[in-house]
Amino acid sequence: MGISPVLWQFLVKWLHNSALFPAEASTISPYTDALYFFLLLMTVVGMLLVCVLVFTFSIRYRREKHPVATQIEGSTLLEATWTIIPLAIFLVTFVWGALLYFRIYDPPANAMNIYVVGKQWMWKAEHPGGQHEINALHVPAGRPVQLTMISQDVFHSFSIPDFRVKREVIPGRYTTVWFQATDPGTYHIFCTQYCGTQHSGMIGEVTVLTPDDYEKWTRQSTSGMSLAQNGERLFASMGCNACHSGTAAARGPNLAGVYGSKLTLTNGNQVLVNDAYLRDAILNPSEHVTAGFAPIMPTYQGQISEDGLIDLVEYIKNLQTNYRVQQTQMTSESDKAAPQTPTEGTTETVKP
Amino acid sequence: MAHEVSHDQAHDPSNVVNPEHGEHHIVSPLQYCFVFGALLIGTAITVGAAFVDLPGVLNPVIALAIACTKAVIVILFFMHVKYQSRLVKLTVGAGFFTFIVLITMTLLDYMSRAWGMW
Amino acid sequence: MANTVAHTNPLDKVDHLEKLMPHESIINEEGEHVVLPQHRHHFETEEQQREAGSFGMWLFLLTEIMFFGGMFFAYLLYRNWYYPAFVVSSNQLNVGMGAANTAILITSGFFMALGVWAAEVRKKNLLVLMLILTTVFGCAFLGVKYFEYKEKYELHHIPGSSFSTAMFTNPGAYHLKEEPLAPDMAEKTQIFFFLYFAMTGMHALHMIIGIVLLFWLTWRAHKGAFSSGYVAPIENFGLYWHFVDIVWLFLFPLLYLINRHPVH
Amino acid sequence: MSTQISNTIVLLPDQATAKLPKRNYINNEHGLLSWLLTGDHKRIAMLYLISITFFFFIGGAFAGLIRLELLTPAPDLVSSDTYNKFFTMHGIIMIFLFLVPSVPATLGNFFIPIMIGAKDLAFPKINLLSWYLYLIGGTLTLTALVLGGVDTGWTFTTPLSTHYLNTHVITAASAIFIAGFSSIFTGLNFIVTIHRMRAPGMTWFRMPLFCWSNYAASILMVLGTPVLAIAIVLVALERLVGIGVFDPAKGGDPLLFQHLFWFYSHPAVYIMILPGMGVISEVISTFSRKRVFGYTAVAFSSVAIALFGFFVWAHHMFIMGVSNYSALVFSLLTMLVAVPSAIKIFNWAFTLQKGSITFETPMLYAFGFMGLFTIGGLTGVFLGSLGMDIHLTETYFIVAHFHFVMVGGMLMAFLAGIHFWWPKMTGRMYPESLSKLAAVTTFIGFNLTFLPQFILGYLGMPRRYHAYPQEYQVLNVLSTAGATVLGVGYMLPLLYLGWSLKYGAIAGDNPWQATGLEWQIQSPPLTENFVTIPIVDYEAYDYEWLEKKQREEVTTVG
Ligand code: HEA
Ligand code: HEA
Ligand code: HEC
Ligand code: CUA
Ligand SMILES: [Cu+2]
Repeated sequence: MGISPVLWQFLVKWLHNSALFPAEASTISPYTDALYFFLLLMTVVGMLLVCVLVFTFSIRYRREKHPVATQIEGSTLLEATWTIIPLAIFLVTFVWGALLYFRIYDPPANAMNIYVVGKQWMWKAEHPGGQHEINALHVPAGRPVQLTMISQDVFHSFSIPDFRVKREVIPGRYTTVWFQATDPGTYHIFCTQYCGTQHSGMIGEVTVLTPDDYEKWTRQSTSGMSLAQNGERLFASMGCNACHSGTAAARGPNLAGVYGSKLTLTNGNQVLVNDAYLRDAILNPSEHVTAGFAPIMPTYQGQISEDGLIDLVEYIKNLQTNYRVQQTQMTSESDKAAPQTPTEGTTETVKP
Repeated sequence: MAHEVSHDQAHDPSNVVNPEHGEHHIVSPLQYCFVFGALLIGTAITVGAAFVDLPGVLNPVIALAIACTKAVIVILFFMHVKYQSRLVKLTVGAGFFTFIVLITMTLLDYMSRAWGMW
Repeated sequence: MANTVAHTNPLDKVDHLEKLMPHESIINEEGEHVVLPQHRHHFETEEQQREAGSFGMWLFLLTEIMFFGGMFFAYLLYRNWYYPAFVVSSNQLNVGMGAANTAILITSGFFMALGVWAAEVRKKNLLVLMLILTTVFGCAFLGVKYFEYKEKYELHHIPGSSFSTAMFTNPGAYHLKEEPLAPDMAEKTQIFFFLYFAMTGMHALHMIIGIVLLFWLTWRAHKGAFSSGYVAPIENFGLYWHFVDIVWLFLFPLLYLINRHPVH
Repeated sequence: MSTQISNTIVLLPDQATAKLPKRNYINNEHGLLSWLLTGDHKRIAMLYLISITFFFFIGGAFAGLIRLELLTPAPDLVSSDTYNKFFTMHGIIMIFLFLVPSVPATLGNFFIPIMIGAKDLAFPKINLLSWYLYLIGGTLTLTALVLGGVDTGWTFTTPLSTHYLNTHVITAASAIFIAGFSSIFTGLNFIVTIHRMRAPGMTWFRMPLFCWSNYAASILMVLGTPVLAIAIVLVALERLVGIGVFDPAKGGDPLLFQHLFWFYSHPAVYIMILPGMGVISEVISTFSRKRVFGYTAVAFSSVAIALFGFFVWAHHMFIMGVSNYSALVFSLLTMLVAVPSAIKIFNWAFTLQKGSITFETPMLYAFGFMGLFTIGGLTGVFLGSLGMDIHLTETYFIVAHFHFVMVGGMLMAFLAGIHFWWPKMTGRMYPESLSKLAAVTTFIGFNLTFLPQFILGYLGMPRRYHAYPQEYQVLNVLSTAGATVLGVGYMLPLLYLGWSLKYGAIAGDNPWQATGLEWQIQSPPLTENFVTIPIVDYEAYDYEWLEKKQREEVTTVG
């Protein structure tokens, strides 16, 4: 960082306490702030330079002192100087910024995943364990957390200023962001992309808990069904298991262990199966037909909400063997607890 | 400042009333006929080529190549650019250049989205 | 550049500004003193005015390139994303009509070019004839387009609430030799037709504007406005008309001929 | 002239005997119709000046309302919908109806033909048409406003604008479409005029830099604006028919709209600054009596900005879902486009060196421009830097950035230009001390308004927020207070310039003793500008030539 840690601490704390600076509450923050201070320095120096030039010339060469101007054509050397030096500074900025960008957007492999669905005008967080939160997010301190986010309607943007992270939440596409919170406490969540009337009401709080507290919170607030379990019910009720039964005679491919594997498509392309791919395979199956299968899978566009899709994705992700599928088949045949499909525009409403 | 523009000054090399001007050239009707013929033939070839199964992406490439050729012919002869000043040629070039910028830079985004996570 | 400016006395000019403004004296190649009514006061020479006009027209065409360019890009993008849908919907377009229209438009452009020539060599009647032929072929193009649009209307291929993908999900029922599309892909045919209508519609709009202008030009040509060597309006309109042709030269292969291979 | 050195260069005729020229473009013809149907570029410029001033104050009123609402953290003044309409109307009006036409359509229209020694723009009727298009666009905007407003934000982000709003999007869209064509025609006219209508001897490198920068801006207008037009048409069609070109649920790509929109709107920010930079070149040179340092570099940097300006648009979409690869490319190119601006700033600074500087109002505004644009531009570099942009984008930091470049930059330049050329346009001087007061007021008010917003942005306050957390209030109050000062600062010129129309001192032909061709003719100019077309035998900013000329005049008269 170039600055001594003590000095850094002092600077940041002091700025923070005078309410001119956000808290540094994630592992990313110091990196972002370092670049920020560098850029501030650049601005101040550039500003001073321009001011000093303007003021000294204005004073020295004002009309009273210097009644007759000396005409000067220009100076290639000088001009080259102030072309190259700013260029060099800007290029440094570019490289530094790019490195920071990938630090912010490249999640570590061991990050725990939480799903976030944005819709006009609320944030829904869904933990794999089935904990649902609205306009709130509980995370443990000291552990990398990855958010897989999608919007149900328009562009939103998920921002936690104190963590210095932000990412657009896009309709029709999963985006991810990650952070590792350092200090327990509560911090703002903002929707920063203008998204209609209640845009400024689309705010929430992220609560960083100590690992122990987090453990406690997870246990207390579970709804009893994990996302995968919800997905399992959906898988049965939507009739997926009619084709994806995992048996040799099935019309659809076996989905066990498909997550993270490489599939070969009929057009010869190879694709990596990730969240985005699973989602797309359900909504637009004919756009990437797995080799060896006919494009018979119907589209589920408009029939499943984004939450439902997340459940399905989470379910398929966790399918390591066909055991669960076969189980589902039996429940669906016995037609016991036919789970209801979460559909759009259900009961949740926003409180203004 | 009150000077009169005289014949000579109008031809002074530093007179910039019309530095980029091109001679007014009249294209002969015969040449138009050739161009016309070429365009019709081009059309026939595109239609024909479309019904032939060519390997790879050759079909659209050929179609576009013919369309471009036809467009260039129209621009050069029907629109007289061949006989126009450098300025007009440059202007036409600038238009297509900007169009290419729009397309390539945007496609850069769409294509590289598939290249992987980062 | 044989034309020379012969200014009247500057002081004179200040006093009789209005009187002098519309006309300027010009000495033509034969040394005669002619007054060209079209010469605007703020141009030094007729030549300057002509070149300014044609340069201005070219700049306007630049904006047209970029205007259509946006749509061409949208087309390029979605064609790559939804290739199967684009193929089948493109196959529903009538290549015969499209090709005929291409020929018609080229012919129209050819007559326009001849018209410019006729104006340049000051053949008034020929010019009028050429302009009329240009108009006729332009109208013929629009006529053919009308029938194409009508067919699309009848097949429910006009994007919007009445759009139907039945033909693409179940081509057999419509005696088509296409492979059936999966329903999700079939939905995307609507994007093709949207772009088809947006692009050809925008093109047709330019044709209509052009034809209106043609009427006006023909009338003026008939009155003899372009028989004395003043051809700028004809030339500049010619540029516009050829540009509209060029747009079609790209629209035709891109929209009609995406994939016409005989179905195996 | 007395030998005693004064601290001003103002050279006014003897007020006791001075009279405005008997004939000039203002009194050449009479009656409203003679203005509404005029082909005279100077009259059209004045028409534009009146209309953009009108729209500036409407836009400013919305700014006032925005700031008033943000005085308190609670959403108390108006409802959310109304607030959203406020900033949308503020943005649309300020950008499309004020800043884009500001310098080019008024000062450019008035002075480009004169500066290059032409009698008019190449296409006077198209020039008039472009004013009418502007007016139609403006009227449609007001219509949208009266019918209930729009709340898309000036960026019209899809799918919000196409599928989720019931406000008058199509009306506003057509307004922008039409106003766009007005700016296309202005640009087209400038390019043709500069290429084709230069007086004998007026070579490219003898042109004032004002012409160069307007020329560069015109290229952007001609090539960029049509892409905005088509993007807007697609939004309107999508709203009408609902096909899904921009709707992901139907297979469209919402980002496609943004690509098309920013393909125009990034170059548009240079449309908004380049003409202002031209003004600054003129002003700095005149008031330091010195040719612009490195004329060629300044001229070419305008062209370079215009050229590179087409390659960086996706920096508005860094986190909006463009691929990381293209984010990298666009970030790099953004850094490159910033360099020519730096060149200009330093060249202006060095123009002062060894000059003979006086501090009339235009010069004060020009100094304001240099300082504020440097801050605004350098904070643009923050945003162009990928990792930094993640934290800063969509916050008040951006709001501060673009107000620094647009208000601190272009608006200051516009005011500099208006004051600088006011004597030429009207034949009368503005009151000097009052105008200096206004310049200082705007400078102070401006900084008070927008400096706190940088801090707010880094703290994380999102833009387009109707209500905000308590802890941001102090800075917001400062900002609102500043806006009040700023409002006063902008009202002042309106008043005293209006006053000066009747009571201002008679200016004479060349009160600043400037070298441009426009200063060598009477003020206000004749309808046809020049009695005879001048033959140019000196370079721009050649003060020695001017001195010689004036000496000769004195001897011939005396
Ligand atoms: C007049 C208008 C104008 C101008 C000139 C600029 C100029 C620049 N802008 Fe700005 N910008 C806007 C208007 C403008 N901008 C607007 C309106 C938005 C928001 C749109 C919206 O979302 O609503 C925006 C948003 C915006 C963004 C998007 C942010 C986001 O949405 O996340 C970015 C990102 O790169 C950016 C960058 C730049 C850069 C690099 C420049 C450069 O051109 C600046 C170059 C100038 C300098 C660099 C200063 C001079 C330099 C010196 C004096 C050298 C100093 C010395 C040393 C370095 C030693 N701008
Ligand atoms: C040329 C461009 C321009 C100009 C000149 C201005 C001028 C000003 N702007 Fe503007 N602004 C934009 C372009 C511009 N803005 C754009 C593009 C946006 C983004 C919109 C979007 O998000 O879509 C924006 C957004 C924007 C916001 C953010 C809103 C939000 O995100 O929620 C704010 C907030 O402070 C603001 C403030 C101001 C202020 C205080 C001024 C001051 O400089 C104005 C000072 C002038 C006056 C105050 C006028 C004087 C008039 C009177 C005194 C009349 C009195 C009448 C009444 C007050 C009723 N602007
Ligand atoms: C009519 C039979 C059918 C039904 C019902 C069906 N699928 Fe499929 N599915 C297929 C076939 C066949 C494929 C392989 C071809 C393809 O990719 O389109 C497939 C592929 C997939 C894939 C891509 C992975 C791979 O290995 O190719 C996923 C994920 C998937 N289905 C999930 C689901 C889900 C979730 C449901 C229920 C909501 C569902 N399917 C319902 C037939 C079906
Ligand atoms: Cu969601 Cu703003
Ligand atoms: Cu930009």
